[in-house]
Amino acid sequence: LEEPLLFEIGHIETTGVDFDFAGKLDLAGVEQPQPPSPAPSSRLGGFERTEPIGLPGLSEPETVRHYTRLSRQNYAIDLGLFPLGSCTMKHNPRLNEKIARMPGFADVHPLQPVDTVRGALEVINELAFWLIHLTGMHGVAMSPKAGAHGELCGILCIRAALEARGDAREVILVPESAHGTNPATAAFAGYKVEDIPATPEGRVDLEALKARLGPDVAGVMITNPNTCGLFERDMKAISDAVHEAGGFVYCDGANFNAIVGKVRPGDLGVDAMHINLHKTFSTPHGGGGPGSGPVVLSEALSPFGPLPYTARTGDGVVHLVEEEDAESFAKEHFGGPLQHFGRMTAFHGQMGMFTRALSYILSHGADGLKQVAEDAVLNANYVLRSLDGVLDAPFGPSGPCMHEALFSDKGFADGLSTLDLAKALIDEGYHPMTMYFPLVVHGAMLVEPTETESKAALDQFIVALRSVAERAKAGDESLRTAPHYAPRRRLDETLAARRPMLAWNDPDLA
Amino acid sequence: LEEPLLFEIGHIETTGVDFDFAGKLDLAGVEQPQPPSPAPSSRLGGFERTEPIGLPGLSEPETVRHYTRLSRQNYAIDLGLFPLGSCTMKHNPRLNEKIARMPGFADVHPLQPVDTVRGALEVINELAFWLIHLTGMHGVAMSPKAGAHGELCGILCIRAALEARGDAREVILVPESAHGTNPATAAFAGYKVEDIPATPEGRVDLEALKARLGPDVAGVMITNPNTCGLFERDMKAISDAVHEAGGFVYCDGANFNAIVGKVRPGDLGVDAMHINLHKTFSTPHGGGGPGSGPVVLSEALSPFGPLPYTARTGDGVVHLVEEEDAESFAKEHFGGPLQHFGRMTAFHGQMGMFTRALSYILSHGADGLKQVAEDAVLNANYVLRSLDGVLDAPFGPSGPCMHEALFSDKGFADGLSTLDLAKALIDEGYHPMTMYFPLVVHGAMLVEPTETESKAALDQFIVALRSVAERAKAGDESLRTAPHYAPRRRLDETLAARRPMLAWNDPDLA
Amino acid sequence: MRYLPLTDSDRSAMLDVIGAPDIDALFLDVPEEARISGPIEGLPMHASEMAVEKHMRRLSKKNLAAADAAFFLGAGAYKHHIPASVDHIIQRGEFLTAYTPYQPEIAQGTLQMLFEFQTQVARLYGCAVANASMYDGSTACWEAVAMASRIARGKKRKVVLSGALHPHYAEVVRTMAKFTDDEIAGAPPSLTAKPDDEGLIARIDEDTSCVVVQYPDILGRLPDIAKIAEAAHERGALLIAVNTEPVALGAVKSPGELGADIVVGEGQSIGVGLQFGGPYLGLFAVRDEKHVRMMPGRLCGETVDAEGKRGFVLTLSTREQHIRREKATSNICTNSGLCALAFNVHMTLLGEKGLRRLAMENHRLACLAADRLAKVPGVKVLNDAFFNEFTLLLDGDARAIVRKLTKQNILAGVSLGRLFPGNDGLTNGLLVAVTETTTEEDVETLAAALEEVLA
Amino acid sequence: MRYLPLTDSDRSAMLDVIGAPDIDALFLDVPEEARISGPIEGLPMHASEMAVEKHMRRLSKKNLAAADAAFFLGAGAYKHHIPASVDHIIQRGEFLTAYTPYQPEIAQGTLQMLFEFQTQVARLYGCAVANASMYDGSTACWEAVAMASRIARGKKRKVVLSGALHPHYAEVVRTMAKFTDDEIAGAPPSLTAKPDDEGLIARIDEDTSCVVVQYPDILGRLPDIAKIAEAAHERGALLIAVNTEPVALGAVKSPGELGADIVVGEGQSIGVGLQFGGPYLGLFAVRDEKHVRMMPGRLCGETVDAEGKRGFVLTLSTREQHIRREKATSNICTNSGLCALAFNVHMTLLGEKGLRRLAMENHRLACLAADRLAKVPGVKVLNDAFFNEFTLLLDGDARAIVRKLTKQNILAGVSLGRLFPGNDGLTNGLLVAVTETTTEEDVETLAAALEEVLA
Repeated sequence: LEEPLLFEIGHIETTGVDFDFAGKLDLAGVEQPQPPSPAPSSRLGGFERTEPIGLPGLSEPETVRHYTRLSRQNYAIDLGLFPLGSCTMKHNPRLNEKIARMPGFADVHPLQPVDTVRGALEVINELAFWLIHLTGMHGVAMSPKAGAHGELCGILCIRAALEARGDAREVILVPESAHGTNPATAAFAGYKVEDIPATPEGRVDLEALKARLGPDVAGVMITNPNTCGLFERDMKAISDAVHEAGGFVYCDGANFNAIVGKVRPGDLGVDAMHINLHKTFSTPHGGGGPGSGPVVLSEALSPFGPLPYTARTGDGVVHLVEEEDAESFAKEHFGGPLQHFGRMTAFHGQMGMFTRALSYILSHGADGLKQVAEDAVLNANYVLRSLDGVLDAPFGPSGPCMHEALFSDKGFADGLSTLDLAKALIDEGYHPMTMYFPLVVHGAMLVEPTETESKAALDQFIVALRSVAERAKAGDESLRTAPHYAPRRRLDETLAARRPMLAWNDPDLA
Repeated sequence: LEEPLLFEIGHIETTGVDFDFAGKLDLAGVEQPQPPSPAPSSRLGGFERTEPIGLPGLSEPETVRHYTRLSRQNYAIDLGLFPLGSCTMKHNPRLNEKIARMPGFADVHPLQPVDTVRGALEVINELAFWLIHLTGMHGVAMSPKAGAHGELCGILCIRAALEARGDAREVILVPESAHGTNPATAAFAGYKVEDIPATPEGRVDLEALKARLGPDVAGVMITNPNTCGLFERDMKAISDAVHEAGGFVYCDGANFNAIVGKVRPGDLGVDAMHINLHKTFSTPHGGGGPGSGPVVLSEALSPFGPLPYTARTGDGVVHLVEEEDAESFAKEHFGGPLQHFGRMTAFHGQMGMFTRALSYILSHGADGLKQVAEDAVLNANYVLRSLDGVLDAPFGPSGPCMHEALFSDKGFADGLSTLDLAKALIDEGYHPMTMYFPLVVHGAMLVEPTETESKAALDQFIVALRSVAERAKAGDESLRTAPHYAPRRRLDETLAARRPMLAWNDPDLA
Repeated sequence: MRYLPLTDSDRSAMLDVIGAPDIDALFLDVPEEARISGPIEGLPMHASEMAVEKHMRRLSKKNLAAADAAFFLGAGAYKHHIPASVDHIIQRGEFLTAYTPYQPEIAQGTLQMLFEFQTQVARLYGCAVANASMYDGSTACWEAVAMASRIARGKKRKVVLSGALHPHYAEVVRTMAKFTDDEIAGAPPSLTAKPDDEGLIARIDEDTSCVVVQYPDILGRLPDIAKIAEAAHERGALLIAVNTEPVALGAVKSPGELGADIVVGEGQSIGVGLQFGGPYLGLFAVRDEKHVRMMPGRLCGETVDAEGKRGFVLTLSTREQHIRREKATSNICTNSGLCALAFNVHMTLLGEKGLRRLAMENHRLACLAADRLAKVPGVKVLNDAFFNEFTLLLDGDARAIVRKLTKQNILAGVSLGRLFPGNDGLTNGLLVAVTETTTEEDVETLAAALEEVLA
Repeated sequence: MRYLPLTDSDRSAMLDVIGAPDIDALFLDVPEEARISGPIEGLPMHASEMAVEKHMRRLSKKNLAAADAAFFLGAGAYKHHIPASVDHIIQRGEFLTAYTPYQPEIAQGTLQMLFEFQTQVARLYGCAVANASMYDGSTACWEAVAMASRIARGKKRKVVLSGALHPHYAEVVRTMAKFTDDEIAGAPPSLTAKPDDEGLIARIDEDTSCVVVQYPDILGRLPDIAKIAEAAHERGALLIAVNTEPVALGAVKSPGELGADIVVGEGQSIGVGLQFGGPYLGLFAVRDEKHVRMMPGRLCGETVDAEGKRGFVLTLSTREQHIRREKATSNICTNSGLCALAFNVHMTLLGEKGLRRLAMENHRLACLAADRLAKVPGVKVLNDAFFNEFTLLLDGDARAIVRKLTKQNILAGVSLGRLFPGNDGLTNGLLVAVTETTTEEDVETLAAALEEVLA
């Protein structure tokens, strides 16, 4: 069933809200409320709107139906396994949704006097405490709004630290298998980006890295576990080499899900790492956000983190430190000037995600969080090995994978591609895996089942994947036109980019 | 996509809940909670369970997915127009869901001391006030749990009132066009049931009724607006005649939606009428309940209503009157013995529905409620007239209908039935209308669009209905096997009744 | 009005199609003298969401929510923790806003859920078949009595009620029996450490259609169902077992297993919540399949569709009143579909393992509480055995003491005085329920307060 | 663990398939000295829903919720009533638990929603094209400055900020500019009845890539966007208009209509709620289509599928960093999808009619409040014109007064001292916001308390 656009069914004269009393309804059976006080004349300074805006409305019944019907054209974790590698589509606990909506969290203004938001500050500080604890780091910047924002924050910390010691370095090294966000971030922070190659077994080439290090290198950005699904065995050696050369180590924490509770990045010499709360800590993806990207920092970088931040002093009180008191607070409590690099956003970060992530951590606890990593890795290896002989796993010989299994398109019949297989998977009732990433593998397919899938769900998925893989190898031409049973057939993305239609225009007016 | 049964995917060893601390989690960063106090030895008196129960569990991710997927096999108002006549499938406001979940309503025990539930009692009393006000009656029994329970309550009031005057009458008269619940209710209350015929124009035959009245007739049960979708013009005359003969008038209030704010049953001489809160007052149907069926009562019947009830005294306090104080309360405040007929249920009725219904009444208010009836009737007449010449409307010549439009299968090609048309409507994306009811019309189709449908939604529905009606008249054989595009094809109801399988049995054990 | 989609121009256009000059022309059949013109008198005009929400919040805040008190009430309604995902699922529009599944092709979601629910209830109760739910425990209890009457075909008219049956349930049975001429035999409970099973058995005779016994009973004790069943069956009577706390059945044997013929009860503990008494969830099951066609309420059954695929339908509806009219097996039309879903989801989350652990946690905490409270001077624990609810005998009128403790935000339990008004021998009894939501601090709070008030 | 479906027997069976002796064998690549064995130290073991909920509720209750106070805070975050259906819809699993719509065939729900959202934002802002949202208003503001730099191709490096731009927004721009070598010209606002448009214009020169002006500004005043736009355009600079209260645009002309080139802002007022500052919703639009390919963030566009049916896709993603790597137009990957949905739904419920009435109700109440507060001795209203927020000048340090009123559950507003620390000239200023949620009683409460504290 097709659902028209709001603009095709709404009316300028329709509204799904009522405005009648200023929040008063006095009953005792029979009393009529007072009519509202008369409006004084407008004080809009002559800027009153005169022209129509063009915003159609719907009544509540129509609204609920419109969006309910729209929603049913989406795939979601609640409907089935979502094997998108590097995206960690795990279950979103419903308890966390309930908690985020408690009035003391949802209905508090960011600029309320701190005495009226002590609980909110405690949430931030408690989450900060556990993030530091789980990563073995020294400090954390909580305000970054998403993973990429966190990356930027980490790189800016590095830059600020280097500047503070008068060391103007210009280059950030990024391995081939890095997330695409990494080079973009480094460039945004004003750095030149240079690639470091991968070894044939899918890890950073330590020797090549060492060879490139020097006084112009501000740091490296590394993803660990990397995008080939492998743990960087040489991480400590890499860190040591970078530190020795006077640089810093940034670790992309998008894949922290694989190692939480098993190894602490701080123990491997990492200086900064962002944590995607919507991945490891399961805040809902929501069709593309909001995210939240706190950045844990080493002792060397901690003084340079952005404002505002929270800190618990010896008396147990959690403080909110902003521009005004950053200097004096640092002097009093940390015994030195705090060299923050500034502010990355208005207000204090993604409170709505903090409450959910903290609930997630407390729910899983010391045993559960470790189990998260173990089950995530177990599930990925189970998928990897169950497809032995069906799909090519280029790094299969390198040993067990971490939380994602990487396959290539080797052996597909001529003219059939990873894209075709992915779209055929839709017809089997699944969201496709990540495609063509990492770039180091031809026609890459990156499958991340996550720990919240049951063995039965994996078995069913493996059957489906095996079936489409065999069809791809056998040259089944129907794959080329898949999906056949989705709400839409393949969409013309070229047309969309060539002649962008980015807003609805009334065809009657065209 | 098929969804297996819980029993096919769950495990006895799996659970989606954790039990670890008795509600305590003390953090301040690092404190471990105390292990729970040791269990004393069981005091179950030797009745300990020893055998397995056979209840498989699912983890939370599996549970959410199982039910999300199941839900998508349902049709619902949130997905589209639901034209079930006599069922009043209108929009359920989401505000009311929010209100019903406020802790002061959702988390209160029915036997708390009354001083701790004053607000709950006020809700019941306020709703009672408005129900009485809207119907022009004298009292109301709030505790009946659903419409049929309310009918029973009303008839028991009549019986109690007759018994109180020592008048043992044995017969309840029920017109042909009554809801099926009416005769069942009268029989349950120990009455003999006799039918009263309808006139050719679809109303109660007043003369036939008058002719049957006599000292053995306890009362009549009448549905107004009736199930032919027509208002009983002679209602007042009927009431007068019944009263004159010493009987009482029960009115089935299922169709109150058509007349709320337009006419008060009390003004037409009704003695008792149940109100389906899930119909006129829009509490959600929930796939078959819960309902709520308060019964408004005339002055003559009010003293006989069941316990418990609420009453506001002159000092503004709302009292809860139960077995214990019913006698004394009646004496003190109503100046006479209260002759309640007993208790129909534990506790005080459907509180969760009361909060929603009261919110509905206050939201609509004096203008909105009247508009409800007007728009409901307008929508029904629009459907009726838009199908002129397409579907036969047997009572179309009787004038405008009320909130539902009645059609017959006249003109359908041989061998095609109302059932076939209804199932074909499923393929058009709609829930079928009520079929084969009322019995007075051949192959009856009763369409109730309700007031919460837009004109655009009606127009779309009319196109679909017109199309299937024309196919039924043209003899399109494909109707016979409809639906073709639903989650299931026609289901074998005969098989289900002949060999009932009413619980899952493990086929491996069979 | 935010809930009414028609605009004024829609309305005129539609009146034109209908050929009516105005809306009132459609109400011509309503006698003019009775027709109301203009807005309804006395009722305020329509109100914004914000206004209604504020008004209702004000009323809500006039109640003491269970979570804000040290809470010990039971007596047929229990406070349990309900997982957040239960409410998430029952708010799915496809469940919340669906109708009774009369069109099975587009109602498999509700139907499969009901089939799962029936199976869960049947297993929990140790029965062959359960129905798709009833209004609540008390009406289910009455329906069971009526069913036993039907089975006895009017030849036996006596119903023997245990004195320790929930008094509201007994009252419902008595009320309804007034109109069906069944004879009800019952008496208030005696304050003994064990239920008086022998006394109950002694009241069963050849004219008895059924015996109704609660398990655990209203004082928290555990009657010997097997023994009573045997005695009833010897005299040709059916045994109806009533359970008001399904969590108990995670710890003790099921009534069906012990020989009860019809098992009914309240399902509110699993998934539904307190809600000031409603909506609740009536559970109804029969041990033997042979009684299925005598059962009240809806039944969902498995079948196949035209292509042979498994599917579910409402079945045996020839028993129902909308078809059978005056010959129906019950007066019930609407059931408690959404509450059945909540039960189904919560029970699925629990599973056997979770239910057993939940039950043992309830029992463990109840034992600790009983031991602690027994130490308070002036307090005696009546029960020999119990699950999560027991009776205290206080040195004083329990009802007055409960009221007093309310002022300290302690909801101490249900006094027998409130449950059995007019029975002077019971006024010192206080029924105390303890669940997994009760903390040891709550128990300490209650103990300390009792100590003070009884000193 | 309730969130982990594998059972121990599943785990062994899976290890068998993998051919690993135990789980740790899968973590072989993690150096043994760094590998943690056993549960994580210091963290409590897993906790029940009930335990976590209680803990979080305790923390929640340590905050004063806006609904429990007489509430007057604004300054970039506004308390508005959000219809209950908005939250219902965003909790639909199909929206809540979906990923970024990279597979458009099974993501039309999110994509069509984004297309509707983009259209709504563009129209509200008087622009041709809006993107699919950004993190919040402050980061959107910085992205606009960066976009202006890109358009100027590094030839113009000066950014002129209005002194009455939200100080946090200005701070974000300054922070980021440090790393891109843009020069930022700005100054604290002066406490005048009208904004100093002339002073701002005077600071625009030929090296200026863009001018950033807030409308209404941080003191609630309305700058003359048209005049500033003209001046900027004359010097080859772009005008960036920032709006932090979208409801205002139901009452006043849109920045696009008045000539702003890029319009950005905070969308939190519509559908999102206060949430202690996040997640919020960055809105971003350009007046002229020619700038589309320079825009940051995601864009959803209309296209057709293989059968010619209309559909929607993410488009122009060659601008995005996951494709362009170091040449991307922004660092943004995740946006605020779910908040955009909330905005989209709330705006749909409002419609033009509702938005205008909402705006006029805000303005009406704000006018009444300003008049009432002006009557308090020691209080002066700064603004000539305003929408729903205005600045009071108090006889005293506003910050201390705000703290004092907190104790009476009055959240009196945002002091300029907190917003602009270190600016002694501003310490008496108090920013007061009034919305449809403000009652006349709230205003009376504030007026009375101010009267007392200033006496």
